[in-house]
Amino acid sequence: MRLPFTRRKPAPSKAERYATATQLQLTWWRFCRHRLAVVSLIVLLLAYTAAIMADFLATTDPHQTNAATSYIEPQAIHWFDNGGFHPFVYGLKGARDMRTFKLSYKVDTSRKVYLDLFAHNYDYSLFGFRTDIHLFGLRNANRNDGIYILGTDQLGRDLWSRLAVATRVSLFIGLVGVSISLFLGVILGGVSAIYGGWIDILVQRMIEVVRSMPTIPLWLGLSAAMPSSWSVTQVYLAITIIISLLSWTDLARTVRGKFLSLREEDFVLAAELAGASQARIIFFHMLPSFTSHIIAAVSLALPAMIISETSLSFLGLGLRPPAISWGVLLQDAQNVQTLVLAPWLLTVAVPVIIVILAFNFLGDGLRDAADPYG
Amino acid sequence: MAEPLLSVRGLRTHFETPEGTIRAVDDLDFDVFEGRTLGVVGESGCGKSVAARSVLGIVEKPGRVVGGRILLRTHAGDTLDLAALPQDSAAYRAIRGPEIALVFQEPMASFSQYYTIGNQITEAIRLHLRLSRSAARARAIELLDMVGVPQPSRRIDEYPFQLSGGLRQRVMIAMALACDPRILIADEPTTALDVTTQAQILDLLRELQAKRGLAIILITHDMGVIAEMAHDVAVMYLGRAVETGPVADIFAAPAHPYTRALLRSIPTVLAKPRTHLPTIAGSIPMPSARPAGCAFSPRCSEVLGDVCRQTEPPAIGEGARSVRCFLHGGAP
Amino acid sequence: MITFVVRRLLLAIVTTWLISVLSFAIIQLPPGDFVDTYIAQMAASGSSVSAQAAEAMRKMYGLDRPFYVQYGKWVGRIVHGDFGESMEWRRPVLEVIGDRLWLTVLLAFAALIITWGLALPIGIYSAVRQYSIGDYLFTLVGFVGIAVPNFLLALVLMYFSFRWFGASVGGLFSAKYSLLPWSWGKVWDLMKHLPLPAVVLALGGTAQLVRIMRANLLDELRRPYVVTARAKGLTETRVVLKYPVRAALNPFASNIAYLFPFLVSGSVIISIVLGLPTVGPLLVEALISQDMFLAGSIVLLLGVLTVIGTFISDLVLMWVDPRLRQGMG
Amino acid sequence: MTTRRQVLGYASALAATAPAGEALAQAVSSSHSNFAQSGLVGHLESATEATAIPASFKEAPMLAELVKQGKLPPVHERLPVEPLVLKPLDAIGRYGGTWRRGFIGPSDGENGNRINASDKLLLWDATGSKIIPNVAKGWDMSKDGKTFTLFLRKGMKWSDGHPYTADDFAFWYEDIYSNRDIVPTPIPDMSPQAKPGRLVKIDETTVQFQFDVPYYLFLDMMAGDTLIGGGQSVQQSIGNCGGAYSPGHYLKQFLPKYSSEAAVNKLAREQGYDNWGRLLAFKKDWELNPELPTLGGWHTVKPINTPTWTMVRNPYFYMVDTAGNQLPYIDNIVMTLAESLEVVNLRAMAGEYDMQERHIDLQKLPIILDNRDRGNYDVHLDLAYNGADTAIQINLSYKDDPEIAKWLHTADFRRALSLGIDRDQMNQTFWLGLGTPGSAVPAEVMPQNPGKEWRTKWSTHDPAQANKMLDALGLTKKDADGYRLRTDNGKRLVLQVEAVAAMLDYPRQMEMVAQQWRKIGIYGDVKQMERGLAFQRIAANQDQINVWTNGGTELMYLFPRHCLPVDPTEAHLGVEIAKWYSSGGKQGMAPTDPELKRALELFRSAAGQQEDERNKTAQEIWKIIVDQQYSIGTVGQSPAQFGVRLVSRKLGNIPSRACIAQHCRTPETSRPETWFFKA
Repeated sequence: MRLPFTRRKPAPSKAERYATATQLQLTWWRFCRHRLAVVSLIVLLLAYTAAIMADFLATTDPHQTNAATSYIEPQAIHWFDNGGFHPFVYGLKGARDMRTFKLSYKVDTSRKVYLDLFAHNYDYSLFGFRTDIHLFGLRNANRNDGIYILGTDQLGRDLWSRLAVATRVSLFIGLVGVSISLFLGVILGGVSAIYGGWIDILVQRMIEVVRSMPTIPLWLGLSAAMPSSWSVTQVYLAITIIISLLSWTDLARTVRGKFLSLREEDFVLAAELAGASQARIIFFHMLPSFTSHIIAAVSLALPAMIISETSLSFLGLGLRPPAISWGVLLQDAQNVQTLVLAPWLLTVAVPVIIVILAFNFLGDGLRDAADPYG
Repeated sequence: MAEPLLSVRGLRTHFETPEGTIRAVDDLDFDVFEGRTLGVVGESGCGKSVAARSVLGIVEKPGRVVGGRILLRTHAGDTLDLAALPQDSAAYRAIRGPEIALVFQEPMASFSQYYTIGNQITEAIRLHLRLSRSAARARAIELLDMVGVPQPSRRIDEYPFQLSGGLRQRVMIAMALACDPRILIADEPTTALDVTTQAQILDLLRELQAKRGLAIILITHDMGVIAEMAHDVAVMYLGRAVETGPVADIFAAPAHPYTRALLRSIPTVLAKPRTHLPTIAGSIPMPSARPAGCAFSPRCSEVLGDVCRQTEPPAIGEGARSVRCFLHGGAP
Repeated sequence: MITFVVRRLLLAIVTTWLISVLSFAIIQLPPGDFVDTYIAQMAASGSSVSAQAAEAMRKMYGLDRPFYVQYGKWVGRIVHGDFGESMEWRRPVLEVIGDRLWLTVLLAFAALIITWGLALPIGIYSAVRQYSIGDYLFTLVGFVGIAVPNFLLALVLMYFSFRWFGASVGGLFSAKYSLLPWSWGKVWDLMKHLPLPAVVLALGGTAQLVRIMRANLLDELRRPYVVTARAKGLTETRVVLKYPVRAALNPFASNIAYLFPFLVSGSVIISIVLGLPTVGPLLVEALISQDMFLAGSIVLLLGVLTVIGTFISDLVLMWVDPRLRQGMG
Repeated sequence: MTTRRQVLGYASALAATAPAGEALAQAVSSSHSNFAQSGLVGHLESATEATAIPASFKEAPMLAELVKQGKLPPVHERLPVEPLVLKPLDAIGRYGGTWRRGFIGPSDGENGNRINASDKLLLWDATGSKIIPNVAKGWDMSKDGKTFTLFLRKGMKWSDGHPYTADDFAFWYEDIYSNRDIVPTPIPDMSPQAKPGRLVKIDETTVQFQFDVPYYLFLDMMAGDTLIGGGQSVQQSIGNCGGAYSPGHYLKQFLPKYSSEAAVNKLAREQGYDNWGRLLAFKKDWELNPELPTLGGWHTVKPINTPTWTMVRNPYFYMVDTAGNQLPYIDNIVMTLAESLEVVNLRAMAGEYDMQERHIDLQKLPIILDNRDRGNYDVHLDLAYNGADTAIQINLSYKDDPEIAKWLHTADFRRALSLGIDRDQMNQTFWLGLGTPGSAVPAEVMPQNPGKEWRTKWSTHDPAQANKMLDALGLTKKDADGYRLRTDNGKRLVLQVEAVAAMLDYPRQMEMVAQQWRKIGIYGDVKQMERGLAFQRIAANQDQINVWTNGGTELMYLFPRHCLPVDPTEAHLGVEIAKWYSSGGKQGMAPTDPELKRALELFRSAAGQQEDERNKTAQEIWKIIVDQQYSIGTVGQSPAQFGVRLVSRKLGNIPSRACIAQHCRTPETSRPETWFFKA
C-alpha cells in the first residue's frame, strides 16, 4: 500500500525550496502529507467554528422547555414538495397512552411546516452583535413545531440546539485547560530537570502526590467546595482550572524525562563544549529535539481533558444543569428509561467521539511530522 | 597482484520515494584486498555510508540494492555475489560478523545502554561461533584485551556509558572482530573522538590489520586520515567512484579535478599562516537532482564544455588506477 | 543501590503523609458537616432528627473540635490500625470498606493486566510495521478506545445487560451469591462477572499505552545501535526485541504506576453506572454525606496503594535502566 | 369512647374513594384520557381488626420446630391474652418465605422502620383517616383533654420473651426521656404550650399522660409519625429518644444509674465506643443491634450497616389472624444494598424483589409496566394526599440581600411567581400526567382541606396577570433578555432556587419553572445542590427559595414542617421564624408579616382544640398559606413517592391501593404481617 507520507528526501523540482526551508516549513509540508491528520484538522476547525456559531446553528432556544414536545424521536426533513425544492417537516400530534403511559407522536401529513434559511428565532449575541437570525428555522410553525433533527429530551428541548451549545462549552473547556497545564508542565518539568537538586525533588514530590490521588475524590471535594452562589461562568472557569491542575503532571514528566536523557546526548555535550549558554542549549538544541514528544503529550492531554469534563459533569460533579455541556447532556442518558424510551439522547456521544478522535489523529500527524529524525 | 577479497562492480542502491528515485549509490566499483585498507573518501552525502550498508545488506527501507555485483571471497574460499542474496536471508546473516563487520561512527549511540558490553559482544560470538556462554565470555575478554582495554575481565561487565569515548570505540572494534571477519568496514571510526584518541584508534586498526591480515574499508571525509591509514583510495562523488588507485599515486598525481580540490582543502604545515583554505565552489547537489553528464561539471574549474555537461565520462585507467574524467580522454 | 531504595521509601512516606493531609483537607472543604447531611437524609427518608439529637451527635463525633484536632485524632488512630468509625454506617471504617477495597483493586488490577497484555504487543507491532494495514487498524481501534469515555461504554453495557440478561449483570455477583459469604462458588461467580467491567475500564488506558509504546519504539528504531545489532547478523526479530523494545520499555514502565489511580478513578465512574460493589460508590456517597473518616480513609488507602505502586514501578524502572542502577551504585 | 366516634366522623367520607377518583380524573384531564383505565389504581383497603379472639392458636413451622426443641415456649404462652386479631384482606395465609427487598444504605432506616411500624402504640386504618388500636388495645381522653390513658395488652411480650408492661413506659419516661444527658430539653410533643407533661404508670397494663393544659391533639400525636407516637423502631434509632416506651430490662445495663458512670464507660470502651452515650445510642437502635428486644413483626438479625439488612419473624409478635395463626406469615425479610437508586429500579424490574414501593421512580413507569411479565409482578399506583410533591418554599426570614428579601416577603410578588408556573406542563413532563396540579393544600377528601377553590387560588397559569402584578410592584425596568431589574442597583433581579437531586428530580423540574418564569421576566437561578449542603444553608438562613415535598402536611399538626416555619430542625419556610416559634419568642426572628403571625398563632392554639374545631383552624391556616403563597404548590396527590408499588404475583392479601401518607407509615397500614407467599 502507498505510504500516506514519508520522511524521505524531496523531489527534484522542490530541491531548492527544501534546501532552504526552515524546520517549521518542513514540518508543515510533511504534515500536509498525513491525510488523516489534515482531515482531522479540518474537522476540528469546523467543530470550533460551529462552537463559536452555536446559537446561529441552533434552531430553537436550547433552554426552552415544552411538555408537548417531550421525547420526540429524530424527525425527517422532506426536501421536495410539489415538484420544487421546498424543504419541510410534517406537524406532529402527540398524546400519552394512559395504559402504557408512553408518549406517542403521530405524523400529521395534512400539515406541512416549511423550512427557511436564515430564519428568525430567539435573540442571542454573536461577536457582540445581538441578532435573532439562525441558519435555518420554520416559517409557519406553531408552539409545538420544530425541526427535531436529533429529537428532543424529556423537557421537550431540541437536542440539536442543545448539542450546538454544549459543543461550545466542552470544546473551550478543553482548550483553556490544556494551555494552562501545558504552561505548568513545561515550566515545572523543565525547571526540575535543569536545576535538579531540591527543586527537582520538590517538583517530583508534587507530581507524585498529585498523580497518586485518584482524581475523582479531588474533583468531588473541590466541586462540593465551590460556593453555590457562583455563576455558571465562575463554576466553568473553576472546573477548567481544576482539570488542568490535575493534568499538567504528564507533560511535566515527559519534559523532564526528555531533558535528562538529552543531557547525556553527545550533541548537547558538544554544544556545551562549544561554550553555548545554557538557555541556548535548552531552547536551540534540546527543546526542538523533543517537540514531537510534547506535541504527542498535548495531543493526548486535550481529549483527556474534554473527557474528564464530560465524565465529571456526567457524574454530576462538573457543570450542572441548567448549564449545558456534553457531560450534562449525557447525564440525561444515565437512566434506563432514557435508554429504552429515548435512545437518541445517546447520539450526543457521536460528536464527542469524533472530536476526540480528530484530536488524536491530529496529534499523531503533528508528532510524526515534527519528528527531528524526519 | 592478488585477487581481491571483495570486489564491487556497478553497485546501484536506490531509494524509491514519492519525490522520485534517489540514486544514493550509482554504478560504484571498488576492490578490497587482504591486509590492505581501502579508503573511501568524499563529502558527506556522497553515498559512502549507503555503500557500506549495501555491502553489509542492511540498507533501510525504502532503499534497495538494485544492481551490480558484490563479490565476496569467503573463509571457505568460494565466491558469493551478496547483491544476489536477500538482505534478511540466513545466508546473508552468516556473512555479517564472520565475514564482514562494521565499526560505526558514534561509539556511544552505537551501543545499547541497557546491556553490558560483555553481553553485546558475546551475543555475536555465541550466535555465529556456537560457543558456550563461558567460552564466549573468555573470548570476549581476550578480544577486549587485544584491543587494549585495561582490566578486560572487569570491564566486560560494565555498561557502555561507564566507558570513555576512546575505550568505547575500542570495545566497538573488539565487538566487530568478535567472529574474526576478514573485512572490517570502519564508517568514520574516529570522527567523534578527540585527536589523540583518534591516533590511538587508527594505530590499533593498523596493528590489528598487520596481525590478522584484515581488509579494511575506511570510510571518511578526512583526507588526513586517508593519507595516514589507507593503501588504496576510492574518491566518491554523488554515489560513484570518480577516481580510484593506490594512495601514494593519487596523492602524488591526483587525476580528477574533484580529487585535486579535496586535496587542496587539507591544511598542511607548509601552507602560509592565516590564509583561507581553498574550498570547493558550490555545494553538493541533491543526489535526486543529479546533473546530466559529469556530475561534477557544475562545480568543476576545468570543465571542457558541453562534452562534460552532456555525456557521462567512462572509467579510464591502467592497472590499479582509474578515473572518470574527459581530461584523461575517453571523450566520444 | 540500598540508599536509592531507602530514599524512595522515605519519599513514599512523605508522599503518603501529604496525601493523608490532602485527603482530610478535601473532605473538610465542603461547608457543613456530617450531622447536617444526616438530618437532610433523614428528612428525605421521611423521618427526622431532633435538634438535641443533632447536638449530641456533633459532640459524640467531636465535630465541634478544630480541624487539626480532628485530623490528629484520626491519624493517631490510624497509626494503631484504627481508621475510625464511619458516621453514616456506624461501623469501623475498615469493616465498612471490607471486601470493597479488594474488589476495587481486583477490578483495577484485572484492567491493568488487560491493558499491558494488549498494549505491549500491539505497540511493538504498530511501530515495527508502521503504516501497515495492521498499524492503521490498531491505531484506529486504539483511538476509538481513547475517544469513548468509559462511562459511555458502561452505559451501553448496562443497557444490553438489562435488555438481555436482566439487571444484576451490572453487579459483580449474581443475586444468589451476593448474599452468601465467600466460597469457591462465589469466587467463580465473581470471575464470571469481572471481565466485562474490566474490559470497559481497560480500553482507554490500553489505547494510550499503545500510543506511548509506539512513539517510543519509533524513536528507538532509528538509533545507530540498531544498525550495529543488525551488522552482527542477528535476525530482525531478535534485533528489535532485544534492543529498541528494551529501551522503549523504560518510559512504559514509569507509566505503569500512574495507570493505577487512573483506573481507580475510572472504576468509580463505571461502578456508579453499573452499580458495582467497589469503593467507588461508597466513596462518592461518603464524600457527599461528608462521612469524613470513611471518605478520608478510602482516599488515603487508595493513595497509599498508588504510592506503593509507584515504588514498585521505581524498582522495575531501576531494573530495566542500568543507567539508574549504576548511578545508584 | 367519645373521641373514637369523632374520629369516625370524616373516616366515612374517605372510606369510599369516589371523591379521590374524581380528583384523579381531573388530574389527567389535560391528557384527554383517564388513567383509571390503566386499572392500576385500586381502592383503599387492608386487613381489619376482628373482635372475636380465636379459641386456639397456631404458629409458623420454624417456630413450632423451636418449641419442640424446648427453645421456645408454646405459642399461646407467647401471645398476649388479648392479641390483636386481624381479618386478612382476602384469605388466611400460609407461613414461610423470604421477602426480598432493596435498600440504599444505613441512611435508609425508614425502609425497615415503616415495615415494623406495628410497634406503634396507635395506628390509622386503610384510609389513613381513622385512628385504630395497635400495640395499645385502646385509649381514653378526659373531657378537658388534659389526661390521656392508654390500655396495654395483658401478657404481651418483647421479642426476647420478657413481659411488656407499663414499667417499660416508666423506664422510658424516667431513665431516658428525663435523663438530661440523653435528652437535653423536653420534646414539644410532650410539652403543650411549653408546659412539660408527665407519663404515669397506673397499673401493669395502664399508663397515663398528664398535661397542665388541654391537649386534644395528643391522640393524633400518639397515632402520628411523631417523636412521641412514632414507635420504638424509628424513634429510638438514628439518635432519637422518643417513642414513649423502651425495653428497660435490657437497656438498664448501659445506664449509669443502675451501676456507675465509670462502669458503663468501661463497658463502652471494651466494646469500642468513646463513652456510654455512644454505646447506648447503638444498643437502643434496632437497625444496628440484633440483641435489642422489639415489638415489631420482624427483628434485625443482620444489621442495616451490612450489605444485606436481614430480619426474621418475632416469635412473640402480638397479632394473630382470625384463624388463630400467629402473624406475620412471612418468615424473613432480606434487604440487599443497592449501589444506586437506578439499581433498585432495575432489580425491581428484573423481579429480584417481592414487594418494593420505596425508591421506585415514577419516570420509569412505562418500562416498569413493560417488564411486568418478565419480572412476574403487578404494579399498583397509590395516590398521596399531600397537595404538592414539589413545593416551592420561600424563606420568609431571608435577609442577606435586602432587595431580594423585600420581594420574597411581598405577597403579590410570591403570587406572581405562582401564577407564572404552568403546572400542567410540569404534571405531564415529570408526573406522566398522574399528579394533580394546583396549590399546596391537601386532597379535597382530607378534613383539613379548606375547599375546592383553594386548589386553584393564585395557582393557575396566568402570565399576563403575573406581569401586571409585578409591574404594579414597580418592577418595570427590564434588561435586553427581558428580565426585570433590581430597584436598588439596576442589575438583573436574580432569584436563587436551591434544588436537591433527591426523591424527585427537583433540579430538572425547576429548570422548567425557570423557563416559565422567563415569560414574567423573572430570572430563576437554579442551583442543583447536595442534600446536606442545601439543608445546611436552610439551617443557616442562607437560602432564598428551596424546593421540597410538602409530604406530611395532609395532617398538618402531625407534620407541620413542610407548610409552616415551626420546626428549626427542618425549616423550609424560614429557620429564624421557626426558632422564634419553637422557643416561644426567646430566639430567632419574630415574623413581621401579620398574616404569617396569625397563621402561627392559629397553629399554636390548635393543640388545645377539639377535633372539628382543630380541623377548622387547619383550614384557616391553609387559606392563609395559599392566599399568601408562602409555600407555592405545583403538582401533588400523585404516586411519585412510595406510590409506585411493584408486588410479586406470588404474594397474597395485597391491597389494591395503599394509603400514602407520612402518618400512615406506609406500608404499615397495609398490614405487611398479613401478606403471604401463595403456594
